[in-house]
Amino acid sequence: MKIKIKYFSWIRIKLNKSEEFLNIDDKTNFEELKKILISNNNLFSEIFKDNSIKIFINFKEIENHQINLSNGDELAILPPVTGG
Amino acid sequence: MKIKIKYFSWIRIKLNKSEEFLNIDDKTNFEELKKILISNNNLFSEIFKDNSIKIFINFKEIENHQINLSNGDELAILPPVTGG
Amino acid sequence: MIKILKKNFSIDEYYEKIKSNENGAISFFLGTVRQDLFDNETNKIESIFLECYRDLAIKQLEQIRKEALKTWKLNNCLIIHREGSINIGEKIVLVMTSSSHREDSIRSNEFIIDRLKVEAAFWKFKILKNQSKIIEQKEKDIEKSLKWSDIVNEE
Amino acid sequence: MIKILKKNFSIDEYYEKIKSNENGAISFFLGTVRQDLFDNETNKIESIFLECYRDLAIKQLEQIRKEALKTWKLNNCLIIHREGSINIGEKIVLVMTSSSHREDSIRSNEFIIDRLKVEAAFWKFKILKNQSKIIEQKEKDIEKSLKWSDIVNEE
Repeated sequence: MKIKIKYFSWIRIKLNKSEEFLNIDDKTNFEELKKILISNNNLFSEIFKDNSIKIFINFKEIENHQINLSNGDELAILPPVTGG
Repeated sequence: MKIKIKYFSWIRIKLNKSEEFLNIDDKTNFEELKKILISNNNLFSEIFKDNSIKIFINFKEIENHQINLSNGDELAILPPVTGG
Repeated sequence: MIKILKKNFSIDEYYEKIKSNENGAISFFLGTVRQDLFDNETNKIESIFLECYRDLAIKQLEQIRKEALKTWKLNNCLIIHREGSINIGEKIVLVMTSSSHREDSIRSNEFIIDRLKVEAAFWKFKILKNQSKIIEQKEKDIEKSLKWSDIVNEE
Repeated sequence: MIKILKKNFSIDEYYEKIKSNENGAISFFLGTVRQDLFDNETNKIESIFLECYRDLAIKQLEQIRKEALKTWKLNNCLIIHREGSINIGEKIVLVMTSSSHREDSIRSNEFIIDRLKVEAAFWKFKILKNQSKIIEQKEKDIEKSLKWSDIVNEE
């Protein structure tokens, strides 16, 4: 299945991309996706240790990283926001 | 000496005038002026008993009614305000 | 800047007067004429009339403005108030406060409108077909104004 | 109404959208780009850049708006937020809340800007000569947002 991941702020800058599409196995959960991302780029180990960073799947913040992903999901990795 | 008195809100309506000029003796104080006003119109006895009404002389609120008046003074009798 | 106006006005026009590269936060409070009832459950007011002791009101608004500038870190502060006949929906009062950080603009703005309501020499009347009716001062407005006494640098 | 705009805008234009005979009080909070320092005591920023996760930000602003409407008696509520490149002095965000009585418009307005600052998917950068620098989230802003938790009807 195919998922989309969006990157913002310093993560976007350090990865030098604002989004990417990944082909992953069906029934991959988010915990497993984290391992794939870390193996691709070690920056992700830093990102996933940072408590200030929030994970959104389909515009909803997730707390439980065991959540199963689905084809077409839009993930987003969000550093602390500074709007207004 | 000559003083000016300005009336507002319900006082203006009941007196049917927004201001008047009075010729009074030199060295008249405000307490004495109150007696003159009451003798002219009994509405003033009601006004001067009403704690919500404020007296201003030359744009400053007065607390001490023994204050001496001077020629050209502008007095104002103000019911509770409702701006904004 | 303090202004007492007979005519309706635009917000942008007065915003231009406090616009500055030092501003990060600008708070506005706008009071308008609500379609209120005149005397019972059926008759609606047509307009309001604002009586004003102009020379005193200007001094009082200047005093409130001065206290705001002494208490909070403000770049500027404007108070615009109407007088005379005002139609339903029109602006009565506009308070603008500008600062670097929002805490100052927000707090000072609320202080100014709370004080102005019970301290500045304006009197409101409801109008319906040449009849006029005094709008009474509210106890709640007096309480709101008093709660600032411990916070504000009064003279 | 929620809007995310690329261009500067007028206050009067959006005030017209919430104007109503039911309004007695309208509160506005306007955030603008302050002439800040880039990296030391001499270099001043030229502009800011606002990155935005648009689809999420709209949902988040709608959620904040919904909570405000549930907690206070409001006639309307508008949130306008810029994205992209914004020059010094230009508007970043405008929050408008309208109600019959000022308590509701003032409180809800402060709630919205406090929440928006730490909850909506926007990221600010200072810009100077093709260099950009992230503006960090402030601890104080998190505290301000948290203080509303006991007051607001969250979902």
